[in-house]
This record gives sequence, C-alpha cells and structure tokens, in this order.
Amino acid sequence: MKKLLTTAVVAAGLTATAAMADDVLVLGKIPYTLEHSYHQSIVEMFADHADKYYGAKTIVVDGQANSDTTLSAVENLIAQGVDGIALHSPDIGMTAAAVAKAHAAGIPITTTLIYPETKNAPHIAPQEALSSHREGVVAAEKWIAANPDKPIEIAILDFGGFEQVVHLRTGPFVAGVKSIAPDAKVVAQQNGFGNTVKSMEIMLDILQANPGVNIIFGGNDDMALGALAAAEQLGRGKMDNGVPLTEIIAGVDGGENAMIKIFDPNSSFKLTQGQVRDNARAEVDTLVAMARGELAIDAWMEIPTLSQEIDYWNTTLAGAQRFLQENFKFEGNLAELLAN
Amino acid sequence: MNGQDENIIEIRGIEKSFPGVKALKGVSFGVKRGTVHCIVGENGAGKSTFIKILTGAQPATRGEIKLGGKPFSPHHVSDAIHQGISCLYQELNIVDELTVEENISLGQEKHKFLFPQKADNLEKAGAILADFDSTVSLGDRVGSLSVAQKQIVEITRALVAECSVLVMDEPTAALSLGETTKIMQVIERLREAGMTIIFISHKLSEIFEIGDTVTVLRDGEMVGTQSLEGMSQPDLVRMMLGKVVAEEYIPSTGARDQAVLEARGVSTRKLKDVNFDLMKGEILGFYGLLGAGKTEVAEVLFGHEYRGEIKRDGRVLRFRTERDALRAGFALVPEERREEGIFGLLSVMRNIPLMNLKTVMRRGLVSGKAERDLADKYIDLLQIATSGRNHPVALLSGGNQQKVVIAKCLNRDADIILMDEPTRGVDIGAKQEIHNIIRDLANKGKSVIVFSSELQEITGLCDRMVLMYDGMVRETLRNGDELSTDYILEVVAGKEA
Amino acid sequence: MGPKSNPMSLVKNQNFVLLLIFVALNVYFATTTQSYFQLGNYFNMLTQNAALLLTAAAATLLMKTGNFDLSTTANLAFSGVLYALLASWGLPLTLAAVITLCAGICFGAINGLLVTRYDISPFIATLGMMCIGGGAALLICGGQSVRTGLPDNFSSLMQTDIFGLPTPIVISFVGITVFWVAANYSLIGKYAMAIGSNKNAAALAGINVDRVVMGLFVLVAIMASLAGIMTASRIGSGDPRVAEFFFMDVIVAIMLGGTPLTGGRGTVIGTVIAAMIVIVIGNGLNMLGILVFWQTVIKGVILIMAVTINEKFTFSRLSEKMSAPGFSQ
Amino acid sequence: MRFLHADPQKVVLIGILAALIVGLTFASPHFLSVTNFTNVLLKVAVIVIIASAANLLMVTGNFDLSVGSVLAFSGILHAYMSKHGVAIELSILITLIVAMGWGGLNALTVSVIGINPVIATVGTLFIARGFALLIARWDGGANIMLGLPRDFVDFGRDPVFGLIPLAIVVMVAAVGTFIFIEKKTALGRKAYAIGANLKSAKLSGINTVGIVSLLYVLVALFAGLSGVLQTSRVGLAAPTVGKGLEFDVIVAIILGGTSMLGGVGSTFGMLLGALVVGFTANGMVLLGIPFYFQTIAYGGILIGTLLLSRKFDAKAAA
Repeated sequence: MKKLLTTAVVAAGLTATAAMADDVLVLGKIPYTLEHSYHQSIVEMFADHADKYYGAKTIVVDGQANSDTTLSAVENLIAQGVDGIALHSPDIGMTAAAVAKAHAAGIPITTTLIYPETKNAPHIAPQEALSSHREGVVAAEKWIAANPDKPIEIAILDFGGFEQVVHLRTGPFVAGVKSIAPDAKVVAQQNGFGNTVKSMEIMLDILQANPGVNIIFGGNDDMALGALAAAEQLGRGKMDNGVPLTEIIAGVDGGENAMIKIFDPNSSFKLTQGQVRDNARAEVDTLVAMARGELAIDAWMEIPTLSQEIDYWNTTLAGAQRFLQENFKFEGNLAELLAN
Repeated sequence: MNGQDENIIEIRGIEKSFPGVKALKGVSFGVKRGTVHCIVGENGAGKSTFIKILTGAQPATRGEIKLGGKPFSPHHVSDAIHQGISCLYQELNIVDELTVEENISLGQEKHKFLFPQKADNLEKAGAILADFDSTVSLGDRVGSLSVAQKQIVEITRALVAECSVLVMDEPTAALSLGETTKIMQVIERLREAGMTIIFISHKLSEIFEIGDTVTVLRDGEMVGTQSLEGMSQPDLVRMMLGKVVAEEYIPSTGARDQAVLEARGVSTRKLKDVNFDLMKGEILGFYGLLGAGKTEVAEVLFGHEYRGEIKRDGRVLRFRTERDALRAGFALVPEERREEGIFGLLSVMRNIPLMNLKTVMRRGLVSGKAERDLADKYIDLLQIATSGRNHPVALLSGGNQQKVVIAKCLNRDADIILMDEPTRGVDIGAKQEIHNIIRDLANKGKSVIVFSSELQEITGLCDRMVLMYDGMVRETLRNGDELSTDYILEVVAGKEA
Repeated sequence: MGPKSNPMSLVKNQNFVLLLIFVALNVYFATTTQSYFQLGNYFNMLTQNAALLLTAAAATLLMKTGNFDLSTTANLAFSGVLYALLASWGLPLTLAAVITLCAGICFGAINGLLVTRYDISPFIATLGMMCIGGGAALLICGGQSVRTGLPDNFSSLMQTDIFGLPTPIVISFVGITVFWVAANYSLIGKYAMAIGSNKNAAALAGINVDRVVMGLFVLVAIMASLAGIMTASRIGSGDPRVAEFFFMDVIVAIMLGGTPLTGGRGTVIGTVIAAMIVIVIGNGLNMLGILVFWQTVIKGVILIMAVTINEKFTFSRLSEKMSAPGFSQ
Repeated sequence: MRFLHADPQKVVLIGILAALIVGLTFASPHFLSVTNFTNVLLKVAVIVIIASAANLLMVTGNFDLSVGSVLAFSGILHAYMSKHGVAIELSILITLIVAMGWGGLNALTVSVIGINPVIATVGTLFIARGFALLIARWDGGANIMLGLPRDFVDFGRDPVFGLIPLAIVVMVAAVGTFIFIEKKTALGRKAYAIGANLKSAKLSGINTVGIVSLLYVLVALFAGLSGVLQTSRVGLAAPTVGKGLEFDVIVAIILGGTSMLGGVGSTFGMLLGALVVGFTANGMVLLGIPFYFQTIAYGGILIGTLLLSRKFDAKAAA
C-alpha cells in the first residue's frame, strides 16, 4: 500500500510539503472550490503574493463548496499549525464556527465574500454589489437606447437560492436595471448550478417560455456562457457592433472565456465584473499583519476591495487585457484572439 | 374419514386461484392423528400450493381448515408454527451465512429485548442431528455443508420445533439411499411417538414403505383419499395418471462398439484413478452414494482440472472453461435446474435456443420465425406443458422446467450429453417421458452419461453402469437380466468386490 | 454466535486485511508528514466523521438485508435545518432534537413502506426520497442557512468533552458499539443476515421480513437524522446544502467493508475500518498538500485496489473460488 | 389487452407522458412547438444515448456509475487536443478510443476480476473526474474554451441535413441500434440470458465475461461520444459537467422497467422513462416553478410512476 501511494504521489510529480522551518510563515488558504477558474486564480495569486512579499508558504485545502468539508479544512489547517487561515466559506452560519475554532487555537483568520454575522475577525469584502448594480444600470441603458419599444424582461440563472448570490449579485443587478427601467420585470429565475451545460439546457426552456426575455444575468460567467450558447442555438445571442439586437447577457468573474465574448462586437454577452489579485493580496496582508501582532486577530474590520465592472462599452480592450493579466495571469493577447 | 376426534386436521373445500390459473379446485379430506398421510400427484397437481396454504405461507381463496377441531386460518408461517404445524419445503429454506444452531432456532428464538436466550432444546437438537449425521455439529456454518446435510439441518429444525403435525414436501429428493433410510426410520419413530406426518414424495416406494393413508391430487382436483393397506403400486399410479406405467430396461438399439470417450487414470483431489469408456449410442450410468465422486466426474468432463487423460476420438481433452467443453461436443443438463439450468425470467421460446443460438439465426440475425418454430418443435417433441411459448419458464412446474433444460441441451446437438440427476423432483409421467427422450438420443447415435442417485433410474435406463465408491470406480456392469439390485447396493456401500 | 477467535483465521478475515491497509496508510502518512500522527489530528478526523461512522454502522445492518438508503444525505440536511429552525424559535435543544428525530423517522418509514409494502426497489424509493427531502430542506429555510437566534449552547453537543474525549467521538463510539452488539449478538443482526442471505427461508422460518426491513430503514433514518443534528451543531447552523455526498460515503464505506449490495454478509467493524481508511486518505493527502484533483484520482485508485485486495486475495475468497461454479455439492 | 399484461410500466409511462403533454399544452402556450420539443430532446439526448447502452448492461445485471465522469473527461480531452492542434476528426477518434479505455477499466475490474460494480465504477468515477479536472488545469484553467478552432463548435452545432441537431440524430441512432441489438442479435439474447441466470448462461456456453466487458466498453464509448457532442454544442469544455448523470441514466432505465438485478427491460421503455423525466423538467421551467419544488417533483415522479405501475400490475394480475 505504501509503495502504491508513493508511486502515485511521485507520478503526480508533486513533492510533499516537507518539514517547515520555524521562521517561515505558513498560511492556509481555503478556496470555495478549486473546480472554478476564479478560485484557482485566487489561490495562485494568494500563494504568489505570500511568497513574494513575505517569504511565506501557502497550504491549500479545498472547501469543495460544502460547509462541512470547509470546516474540516479549517480544522485540518489548525492541526498543521499554520500561522493564518484565509477562509472563503460557503455558508454564513458555518463561518462563525470556523472563526471560533481558529481563534481558540490562537490562529488568525480572515473571511471573504460570505459576510459573517459574528463580527470578530477581519473580512475582505469585494464590492460586488456595487458592480452588480452598475452592470444592471449599463445593461438597462443600452437596451432601452437600442430598443425603446421593447419593455425589459429579465431572466436570472443563480445557484438555487444561494443567499449570498442574492445579496451580492442578482439582487443589486435587478435593482440596477430597475433604477433605469422601473417597469422591468424578472420573468424567470432558475438554478443554473454554476455550470455552462446545465445553464444552456435551462436557458433554452426559459427562452421558450419567455421569448421576450432581453436581459439575462448569470450568477457567474459559466452560467452566462451557457445562456449565450442557448441564445445562439435559437438564432439569438447577437449584436450589431455593440448595438443590442436580441438580448444583453451579463455575468460575474471576468475570466478570459467571458472576456473574449464580451469584446466580440457581435456577441450579446457584454458585461461582467471581477477581482482576484486585490482580494488575494488583502487576505495575505491582513493575515501576516495579524501573525506579526500588528493587528488584533479578533477585531472586526471590513477591508473593501474593488470588484471591477467590465463591459464592452465602457472598458477599453487594453484595460480588459490588463485586467486578465493582473487577475488571471493571462498570457495571451486579447486583441489577437478577437481577430481570429 | 371417521369421527371428528380422530382427525387432527379437517380440510373442507379448499380452493386457490392465481391470476389465470386455478391451482386448487375444492380439496377436502381429513388427516388422522398419529398417522403418516401421503399426498401424491404429478407436478402441477397442486401439492405445493396446498402445503403453502396449510402452513400459512399463502391464504386460501375459499374453504376452511380445522386443526384439532378448531378453525385454523394461519396468516403467517409463524401462526402455523405456533399452532403446531411445521413444514419442510421442497426448496432448501436455509440460511447459508448462519450456523446450524442459528438456523435451527431461526425465527423461533426465545429472547429478551431481542437478545436470544440460550435455547433449552439444544441438547435435543444435537441429539437429533447426531442421529442423522455425526459429522455435522451445531456450530458449523451451513454454507460449508452439502445439500444433503443442509436438508438434514432443515429436518432437525422441524423436529425441534415442538409440532404436532410435520409436513414434509419431498424431504428425500436430494438425499442418498442411506440417508433416506435414516429419515424413514425417524418418521417411523415420530409416528410411534404420536406425531402426525403429512408426507409428499415422488418416490412411490417410499410412500408404500412409510405411509398409512394417501390422498391423490390431479390438476388441482381431489382424486381420492384411501388407505394404503392392500393397495398396489400400479393402483396408485393409475389413480395419479389414469394409466399404468411400468418402466423396464429397453436396450439402446445402436451397435455400441465404438468408443467416443476414454478416461484413463483420471484423478483430482477427490477422484482416484478413474477409468471408463463411453460408446457411441450408449447410455452410461454413474451410480454411487453421495460423496462417491459422481459430481466430480461430471465436473471433470465439463471443464475442471484433472490429472490423467480423457480422450475424445483419440485426442486428449483439456478444457479451461465450460465453453471449451461445449465446443468439443459436450452438453450438460445440470443438477440444480433453478440455479444452473433455466433462465427463469425468460420465456420458453427464449430459453430453448440459448445453448446454440445459431439455430435461430438467419443471415447473422435472430429470426423471430425460426425462434417460434424451434420453440414449437420442442414443446411438441418433449410435450412441455406450457400455456404458450411466451410463458416465463419460472412459472412452469418442475418437470416442465426440466424439459426446457433438456430442450436447450438437445438443441445444442452435442454428441456427448451429460445428465446430472435428470429427473430429480420430476413426477412419474414426466420422468418416463424424459427417459424416453434419453433413449431416443442414444438410438440416434448420441452418447449419454447419466449421473443419478436413484437406482431405479440407473437400472431402468442405462446400458452400462459405473459404480463408484469413495472417488473410485468399483465396478462397471452391463445392464441385463442377471442384474441384482442387492449386489449393486453392496458395491456402492463399499463392500469389496 | 459471535466472532470466533482463532489466530489462524486472521488471514482469512477480510477485516484483518482492511486493518492492514489502514495501518499501512497511517504509517505512511505518519512518516511523510509532520502533523498527521498526533492525537489532535485523530480527534479531528473522528469528530469530523462521527456522523458518518454512526450512520454507516447502522446502515450496515440495513445493507445486510440487501437494502440500502440513498436518502441519508437529504435526511441529514433536512434534519439539520429543522433542528436549527426549532432551536431558533426558542425550543429547548433536547425538545428540538426529539422533534427532529421524529421528523427524520418519516424518511425511514416512507422508504420502508415503499420498499416492503409497495415492492419498489430501494434504489428508486430512496432516490425519490433523496430528491423530495433535499427539496424540502431548501424549502423550509428558503434556501438560507438557519443561524440567527440560535441559543449559545447550540454547538455544545459537538464541542464539549466527556472524560477528555470529544462528545461526538463518544457518541459515535457508543453507537458503533451498540450496532456491533446488535449485529453480532442480537436477533436483529441474525435476522438481517438471514433476510439478505435467503429471504424466502427467513420468511418461512416465521420471521416477519417486512417488519425487520422496515425497522432497519427507520433505524438508518434515525441515525441520519442524528447525523443532521450533529452536523448542524458542528457547523453552528442549519445548512440545507451540507454533506452533499454523504450517502455515497456511507455506501462506499459499507461496501468496502465487505458488505455486498445484495446483503447476506458483512460486519459493522468492517464498515468502520473501511470508513476510517477513506477518512485517513482524505486527511493524509491534505496534510501532504496534494492537489485536490490528484486526491480524487488517488481515492479512486485506492478504492479499486483496496476492494480488489479485500475481495480477491484473502484466503476465504480463494477457497470459495476453488469450489467453482457449475456444479453444486 | 396482451400489451397491458406484458408490461404495465410502459403503459403507465405512456399514460404519464400523454398526460404531461396534454396538461402542459394547456398550461403553457409555449409548450407545443417544434422548438420546444427539440429542446426537450436535446436535453435528454445525452441521457438517452448513454442509457441505450447502459440499459443492455443493466439487463445483464451490471451497471456503470462512472458515465458522468467519462463524459466530462472525454469532453475536456477532445477540447484539449483540438485546442492544441489535433485535427477535429482525429481528436474525436482518439477521445473515443480513450473513452473505451475507461470502459475497459470497468470491464477489467467488474467483469474479469469480479469486483462489485458499485465500488469498481465509483473508483473509475473518481479517477476519470480527477483527470478531467487535471487536464483543464494543465491547459491553464478550470475549463477550456479560448483557442478552440471554429470547426470544433461547428461539429456540434451544424444540424444534419440542415434540419436536425446532431445530438438528436445520434440519439435516434443509438436507440435504434440498441432496439435492434435487443431484438435481433445474439448479443441481445445473450445479455438477457446473463441477467436472467449467470450460472446457466455460463453452462450454456455463453461468454459472460466477454459480453459484459463489451457492454462496459460500449457504455463508456457512448459516454465519450456524448461528451464530445456536448462540448461541441456548448462550445466550452468544463471538467465539472455530468455530475449526477449516472443517476439520471439509471433512473431513466429503471423507470423504463429494467430491473437492477437484470434479465428484464427494454430500450423503448428506457426512452419513455427519459422522456417523462425530460418533459417534467421542461414543463416546470416553462411554468417558472422554483428550483426547490422541481427537485421535490422529480422525486415524486420517480416514486409515483413505480407506484402506479405496481397498481396496474396488481390490476392486470387480478
């Protein structure tokens, strides 16, 4: 068995985290789930920043989008005696338990995105709600400008009533649309499971039932891309050089897959938002400050980070290129890719 | 059927309907206390259904049963057990994963808060068991026992449960001669002790040996209830079938001078230096007590490893799988038809071609017409009693299931056919039909090896018989007039020739 | 009755092989990582998986009858949410727990009824209940985890000690012992074994098969419900999306532990060791810092290899193979 | 009615399907249209394609829980190769061969070694899923979309004869093929025999190991094909797709009347089962029913269908 495991590990080409020297800071990072590109990137940015600025090592334990597993990850990191834990919890309730556990062990911990109710640890707060609202405003304005006679009907793909998504994304987005078009209606809201294929299937049904849908919001880019694929299959999903024809699709995250569509003048996926680097850096900086005793570990503090709104009309291609490079370590050239 | 007092069980107008079938059409008779009451009838006559009703496994559609003068309508098997009726069913009803002791107490344990208490009848159980077979102990896992030993455990279980009526549905079907004798002795003792026994068997010799009264069923109907005293075997058969059956050895017509199979020095863990020849057009019988090595010979001929050589037309055979054996022109009618022979869920039509699908393929595809024709051919040829070729085989009676297995095997058109207990659990009428089929095969130039634990079958059917004892061939006899049953029994019982 | 202690039979014992695998994994992780081989880490592993161990131990009895329950995930989520909900309304925790367990029993009762009375395969019946229960869990809390208005001692079940041992570990240990005793020494275990091995024989011996199966479905439901309460206490809220793959973990543990889907065999101890193997792999690989995707791969490989070793290379299996198919007795 | 006697479950399914179609026609003005029916067929296509082969596998008494992972793996592998310069046709070919390799692994563990299919195929489920995620990561992200050549998507989206989406054509072909196999070939006959009685099948000279292995490979091949079709249609390959697909497949099969123990079942029944599930899901989204109620309804349909068919069974028997 041992031999088997050894070979498996060696085959993996990965080296076990060797015994850690005492003077090196070790930080634990618990992403929401590594299965999404946003979270993969934030882990990478986190490790880079910790290493580059503080010479700190990073241990990643995946939360697998599950509060039970995430809490176990926290306990696992505590057992490994890390000097700080950056937690992206999937659930508000569980966050309190996780923070209490870390504090009991005297380990600094930060939370992010999922807003904690027990305010006793620093919280890195990406300002998604603002940008979601802004996305709604831009989408509504662009639609009305191009199609003043077609009342706005909104379709939403979410994660099945996941409340944080309501507070940070879908809620502010709808509010944003309504701030421009008060009579806009949400005609459909369904679970897209955060997944492109499922979103495509469901959006086909939604568009079938509600052909008048003209603004679609995906709770993440994968779902927005699924909505776009559905629209395209129905012969929609088009724009005339940035002028909305069939609908406007908005998402969240800002990865390269989304960006290539957003800056394609003839695709109807046009808006997104995101931040990776600043969030990761804020997490690392806060943890290190607490580990060094510069910050109290149990003091409430909200550290806002900008979630940058990106859309076809207001963001330059160069800006988008820079955004991708800074946040997703993008190595390609957006303009070249678009030309193909 | 005299006074009410004498009859421990009184049965009045019992009927049972299944979807599309009326299995029992008004059965009435009484069972006298302290007698051995036999029930006979062909497969499908309704014996098993009747037993299920009597023991609470199924409710009757109509009619009433009185036990000791009181109305008796068990809703569940344990009802019947608590009121004193225990039963040994035809199929083995025993749990392999438990020990003998656990099986004996199963369902009837005395317990406190679900924790079983030490049974007070353990000694009794041990004694009964030891009387049958001293090699089985209460602590053995049943899965490690042979079929016969499992049967013995079941009998012990029924005896241990303090019953006034013991129902035995073919208790000796899987037992060897010696064990059967033992059971007969036990039944005799039980009767003397005042127990009532309802005894079902296809072996008429047993009925006459042990029974007091007999009830004959045919097609779900009562033919009659009579005292066995003064009754002759042909009388009983006439009641059962409406015709007399007498089975005598009829030699196969072929020349039988060309050996198709030669076994020389075949040995396995169990077999010791087994030699025999099989001639073309011959029926060769293997006879011996349980554990004498019959099954092992069949195994060797159908793919198991062995030392020594078996030559088929001069070539040494080495099989690795059953398929190799089939390819070499062997076919097997296995002993356990439910587990190894039939495809219960599939229809008669689907079952028959499965050993040789080529017979229903036309241009590489299965032809529905060929399939139907083939099924009709065998249903007709073997007189398979089925409501249609689309009838699932699981719903046929035992004898007809066996005929389907044989049909499957015949369709293979193999030159050497191995038949392991070809008529176990098959009624007399069907048994004779099956024997005729086997004779027919031999007459057509096929070679048949019959493995049987029933001496009558061997002597009535086979041209030559190989007598086995303890993994060795003791003697090979040619069938004929001078054959002595007593001599054969002595040989297979181990007496030096 | 009960396991016989014969030193020679050790190698024939599947559980012994599982134990060897378990020990080997522990030795490997202990020598390759710094923080694995520590009491605290073992406490962590056991606390994190107390609910799983408990439910798997109980579900072993059910699986021995040839039945299984996929709805444990939904029951766990539903019970956790309900428990938190009741607690948030100010009910004493004990009362909340009792009511929750009563509600949790419904899963078992419906599963049992569908399987025994209506003869629906356990797969469909319990998968159906998994969907219904999962939906119901989301419904009663509106998709938001229940965490406001919970009493201060809400998590005490999972965070206190008894004689220096974390309470959840004590609970699961007691539970496992109870189920082990039930499986080996009580009629429940014997009847479960009999039903899985030969249902007909069990029925004809006078065992009320339906009632036993029904009872075991209810038992599993109670444990899954208790698992929900424990999980809610652990994470400090009632989360409807918790422990998504709970049923899978339960069934994998039972099957890896030597109980087949068709029942008739199996031991509670086997299940527990198998569950511990899966748990240790997850924990150890995390300690080694292996990327989660590789962990998934390794988990699959170990699963297949462990069960192959377990099923195929123990002596008992080999001897069974010797008495090859084709010919009975 | 002989048909009714033969298979009450199919009658119930046809009844439910008819009731769904009639009910939804009245309930939603958008239901009864070619586009919508195309949508439903597209939605069930992946399930039906895989279930065609998996149905016959279940008829032998085996099943495969790894189909969702193999689908995801194949999709991502195809995308990875296409992105890195392998011609589409060659990439599809290689993907299908590798997919069959997963089937081969299942065949080896289940059929040859003899491990229980639950554990063995769950093992494959983990391994294939892990590699799917790893391939995406080696490509530098969580999924593959950028840099896919144009004909990658064209393959999935260009309708056949300019009319019917490829996935539906493949689905019809798969169903047709397996109805044919089931009714007219030795493979079908033998599969039923294996499921009805494995020991009898062996003694009748049927190559049980070979046939079960072949079916495992076919199931994996169809899962791989579905993966290729799906990623091509969506234009994005994500390693996370197909989670829980194994349940959808098995549910369609069991709803269609195939027994998990083997020996009975039909491809046609499976198609009906898949359509009932597909139309239910479609109807609920059309009617805007919230997600929670959808999962509850899904469970209800499962149990309800079987309860109804049991009732019919009893009636037909009486």
